[in-house]
Amino acid sequence: MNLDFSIFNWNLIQNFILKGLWFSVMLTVVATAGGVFFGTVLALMRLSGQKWLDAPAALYVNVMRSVPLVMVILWFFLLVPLVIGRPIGAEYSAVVTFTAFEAAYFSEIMRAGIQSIPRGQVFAGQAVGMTYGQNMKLVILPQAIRNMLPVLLTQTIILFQDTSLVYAIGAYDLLKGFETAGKTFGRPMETYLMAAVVYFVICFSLSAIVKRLHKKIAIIR
Amino acid sequence: MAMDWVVFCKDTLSGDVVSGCLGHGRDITYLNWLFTAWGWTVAVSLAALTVALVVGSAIGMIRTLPDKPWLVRLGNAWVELFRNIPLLVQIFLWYFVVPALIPSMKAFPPFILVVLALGLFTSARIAEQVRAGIQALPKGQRYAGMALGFTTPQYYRYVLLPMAYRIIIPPLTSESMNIFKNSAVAFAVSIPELTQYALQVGEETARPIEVYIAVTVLYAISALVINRVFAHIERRARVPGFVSSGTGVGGH
Amino acid sequence: QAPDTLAKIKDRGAVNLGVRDSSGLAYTLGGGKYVGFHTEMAERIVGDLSKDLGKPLTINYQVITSQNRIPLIQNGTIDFECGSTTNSAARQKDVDFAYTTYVEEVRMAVNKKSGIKSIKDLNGKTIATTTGTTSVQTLRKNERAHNIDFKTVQGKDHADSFLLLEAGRADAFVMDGSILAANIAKSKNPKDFEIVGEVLSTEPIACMLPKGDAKLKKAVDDSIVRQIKDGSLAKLYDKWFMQPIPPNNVSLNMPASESTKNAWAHPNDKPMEDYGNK
Amino acid sequence: MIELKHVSKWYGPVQVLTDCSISIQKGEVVVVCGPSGSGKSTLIKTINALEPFQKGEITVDGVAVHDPKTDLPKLRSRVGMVFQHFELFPHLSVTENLTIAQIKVMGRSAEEAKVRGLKMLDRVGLMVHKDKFPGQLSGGQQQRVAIARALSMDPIVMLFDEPTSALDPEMVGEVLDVMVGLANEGMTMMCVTHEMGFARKVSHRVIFMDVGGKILEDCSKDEFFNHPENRAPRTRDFLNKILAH
Amino acid sequence: MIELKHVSKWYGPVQVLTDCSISIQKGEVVVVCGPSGSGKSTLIKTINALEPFQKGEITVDGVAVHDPKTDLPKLRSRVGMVFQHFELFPHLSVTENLTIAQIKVMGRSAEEAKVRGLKMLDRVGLMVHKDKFPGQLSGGQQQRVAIARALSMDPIVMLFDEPTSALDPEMVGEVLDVMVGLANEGMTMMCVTHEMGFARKVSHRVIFMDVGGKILEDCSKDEFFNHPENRAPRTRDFLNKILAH
Ligand SMILES: Nc1ncnc2c1ncn2[C@@H]1O[C@H](COP(=O)(O)OP(=O)(O)OP(=O)(O)O)[C@@H](O)[C@H]1O
Ligand SMILES: Nc1ncnc2c1ncn2[C@@H]1O[C@H](COP(=O)(O)OP(=O)(O)OP(=O)(O)O)[C@@H](O)[C@H]1O
Ligand SMILES: [Mg+2]
Ligand SMILES: [Mg+2]
Repeated sequence: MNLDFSIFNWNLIQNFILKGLWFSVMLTVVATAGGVFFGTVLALMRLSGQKWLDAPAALYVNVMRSVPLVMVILWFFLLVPLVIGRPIGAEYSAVVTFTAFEAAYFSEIMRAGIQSIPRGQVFAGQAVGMTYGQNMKLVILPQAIRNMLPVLLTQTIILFQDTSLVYAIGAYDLLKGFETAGKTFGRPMETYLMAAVVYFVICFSLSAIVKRLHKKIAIIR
Repeated sequence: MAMDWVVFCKDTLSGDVVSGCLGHGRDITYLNWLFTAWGWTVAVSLAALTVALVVGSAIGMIRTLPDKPWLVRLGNAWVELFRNIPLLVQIFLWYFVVPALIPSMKAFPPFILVVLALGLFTSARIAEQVRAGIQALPKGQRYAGMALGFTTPQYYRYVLLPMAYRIIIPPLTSESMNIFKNSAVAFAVSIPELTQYALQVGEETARPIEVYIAVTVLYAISALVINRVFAHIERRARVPGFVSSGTGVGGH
Repeated sequence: QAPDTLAKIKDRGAVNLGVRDSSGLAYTLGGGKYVGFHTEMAERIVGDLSKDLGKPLTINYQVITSQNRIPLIQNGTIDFECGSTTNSAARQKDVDFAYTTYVEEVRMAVNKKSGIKSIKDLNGKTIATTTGTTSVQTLRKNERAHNIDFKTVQGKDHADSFLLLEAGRADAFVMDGSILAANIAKSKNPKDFEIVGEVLSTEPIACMLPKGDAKLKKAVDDSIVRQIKDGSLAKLYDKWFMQPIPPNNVSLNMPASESTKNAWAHPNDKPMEDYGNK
Repeated sequence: MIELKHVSKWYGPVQVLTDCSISIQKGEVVVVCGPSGSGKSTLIKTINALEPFQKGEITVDGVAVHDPKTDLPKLRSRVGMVFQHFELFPHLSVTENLTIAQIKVMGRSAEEAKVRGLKMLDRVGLMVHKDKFPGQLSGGQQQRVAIARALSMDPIVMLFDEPTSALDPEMVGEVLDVMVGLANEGMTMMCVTHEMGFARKVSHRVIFMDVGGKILEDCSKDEFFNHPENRAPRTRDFLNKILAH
Repeated sequence: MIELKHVSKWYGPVQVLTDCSISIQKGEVVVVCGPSGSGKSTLIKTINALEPFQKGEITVDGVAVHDPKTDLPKLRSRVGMVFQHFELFPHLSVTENLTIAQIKVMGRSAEEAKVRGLKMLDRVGLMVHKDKFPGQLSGGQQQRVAIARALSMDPIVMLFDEPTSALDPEMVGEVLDVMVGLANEGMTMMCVTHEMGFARKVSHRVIFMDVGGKILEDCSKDEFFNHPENRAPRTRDFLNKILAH
């Protein structure tokens, strides 16, 4: 087997790869931001102690977490235009899907982060006279965020990997960029290998950064 | 939008509705086909789960060995390699690239390659959990095993692993459910499982919503069954008087 | 009520055109460039629409796949689609088709060395085809009709299915002739492969339109008739099937079939069922 | 100052406090002891409403804890509490630990809060550590900061829940010293502890609780230590065990 | 029986044992004390090679611990060890905890192991709990099972690492009683503990360690407790602290 990487010139990178990379990064960033926002809402609903808030949030989260992402992508692609009543491209559909999907995962991370704070800390905050809101803001959340930030970021790296699944609806992401290039120039093996290397370098570096960040912000106990 | 569930009773060749909804012999209905597809999903998932558990446990274990820095490094490298490349890319690598590099693997059926891809991908996550499980045990447990004269394999076998596995049942449960979900990408390399069914039959019958619902429900049922099985194992393995605190969420 | 796609197009000054990225009739060169016989024909249709509406139109190329094209037409994501969609009676329940502009003959591509010449040679073999296409059904029907037994593997797109053949994972790739020719032409060693065997099915390929939008259908059909009449469609065919084409500048070398010529001579939107398919 | 009347509490079906009545006067130092799980922590937490209770009444400085209309955060801010595991806020420096509640709860200015906080820090002898984080201090030091944190809120009463039992033996002394100092200054205190030396030295009264949250003894220090013959057998047994070695 | 010669150990750049030399005769009971982090646990763990050390020599019953050729599991099986946090195997019943190492390590038959294990369990007074799991026992009971587990391996010496410091005060006595019994029967023992009552009652010698793993004192019990004037100031200071309250 002779591999030929000569097709990887700047032209190909520019025409095929960068466009996909840009979309994957954009999708990751937007879905993370949106996922954190809606995830927080879901987590607060679940921790509210009110059944009518908790139950629907729990249902949403559990359904999202028990269906393969590919199927969720297909579902949204099919349903979103029907719901909003106007055309939506594969790229937009992917953004909506990933935001909705990640919200479910992020909400679980946040819930666990908040619950990881020892009960004694809650008591201590109350004992010095803090109200529920003050206790959350000054004692619980600052610690919870430090605890969950690494997990959130790790989830974001997984999200970046998962963007490769948008090929199911024909959106043009990083993997699709490599694939299209490979098929157009008849070099599929080389491009798949290259894709693996690029993903690895990106994800490995990101997780190394997360590890360092974790060390830095970890609370000394 | 009106639902038309009769579509599953149709013969896959003639499109005629078959009474009883199930075909015979080579005349199959979309319902027959649905079950076959589910069978593939289950087969891929269970086989990959086996690979993942075996390899993941081994890798996770060697990462906790004292005084074996090279084995630990090997384990760490394994985990980093398999978890930093998207599953889909790994599947393509196994399917197209690996057999090209190792000609003898050309003879492997796609099923085996997908199982390897999904299994090894998941093995990295399971290795991480096994390592975490062992390290979550009080350090004194290892010392206590050693102090009684157990050799390293003995104290892993009799002291550390029994508790470590009990502790990680919850994350193992969700990882096993993840395998079922992740098996969906196997359709990309022509395994005729549920997602491929959804795409093909949704197209053939022009009733994608009904088809998607059926497929989604089967995925949910699979996940639920796995969940119950693990819950049962957890109950059976529960140690009287022992309370453990749960760990970790995230990942899919 | 019936959709009025033309009004929508006029409003937004742009056409959401469904295109394919790896079929023989429509494919991408990367960097947002979509080309191919049907893609270029669609661009000319848009040009005619622009004249009809008296307004310059831009084109938003929307890549679609076999699996999602019908829902996307139905829900209005794309205005119409010119790729490699077969006009079939089943689909006509959900969408409309313009006049047939190309007649596809489903055949199979094999490795020259394999010795496979006909469907009958496929007993016990593995056959590749693409998920979400009519060829999957065609294959099933032929398997039954000839009473043979083979394994099918389904690639997620045509390029993938061809890769299965190329990598030796399949012995034959059953698909539309144009797609086969295009994939062979693009491959590393085009000389290794050939298209063989009887025509397994004849399928009229046409642009796909929203159901019940008579105004749009008329406008598109008119444009097609115009292109047939003034010979530009035949020229376009020559450009994409007989001349070297990008990206590799090899020629598909596939003269128009009798059935295609026939379709041009008598513009119609008959489904594949009328072409003598079972 | 503190008045408990017939307080009972259940966790689900399990009763953890049974009809507890206690009255503590201003300036009194009361030690609570008893076997593990007897409800000592629960008892002390009900007093500043960290744990709800189902039956009975508690009043602290005239404020009814059981009354739903009571402003609980305000009440709690006037009751100092020290926990077994210190529960300093690990993400805040020592000074911030001392001032945050003064500022956010009592509404003191940052300036004022700092003056008061550092005064208390000085009092427990840890002025040099004012800019450190809790995780950088030893257990004994953390507990002394926790006491200073409670004191800087000008509490009318201090509650201690086994303040020395998570400490290395070496560090027990330094924390007890601070508590003895407080007692001698006339602070009203309720301490769950098994440090019988401390009880002997400064307490006025000793309460002994048994499993199920029953108060078996509530008597003067002298009665408790010097007249075992008047004690219930369970109490004698417990005392023997913890004083034996 | 146990001989340490100039043992030093580092964790990375940090020295945790500094030139420690100790000699313990058969039948001797030696108590080790010292402030937290002074290396007491580390010292005791080097003796049965649970922790490696970089310099010096240790021999136990004539076997060289530092020799790479020594069969360490075998050596360890002959040295009984009791930990601060008991370290029973939570997934095994009390009886299984007592027998598993006898069977798997010493090669005894299940029958024989059970007889021996239950004898030891009886000795620590817990026969009725033989079928329970560790999680169902109190801390004091768990620690007594842990002692029985070590004893059923017929150890030639017993090492204790703060066996009572994780216990509720009520339960300290029951564990110390067992240890006193062992000492009185002539078992060779090395105990890290701060229970000075125990040290006074049964120990022959007391070793005092200071931060950095330095042995500051190694003298007879009498010397240690009754002649403070001969002790280093650091030792006197420590003793004052832990005996004060
Ligand atoms: N959140 C809870 N839910 C259920 N039961 C609880 C809870 N908290 C405490 N208990 C039970 O209430 C009883 C009293 O607990 P508490 O902590 O007050 O005892 P304690 O006397 O402080 O013991 P210790 O000396 O161990 O601190 C115990 O049996 C305990 O198991
Ligand atoms: N695995 C380790 N890595 C690095 N340093 C360690 C490790 N284990 C112990 N140490 C350090 O070695 C020193 C001695 O620890 P050791 O546990 O022997 O002390 P100790 O006297 O038993 O203290 P304590 O009374 O708290 O149990 C301490 O400074 C400790 O921080
Ligand atoms: Mg308590
Ligand atoms: Mg220690």
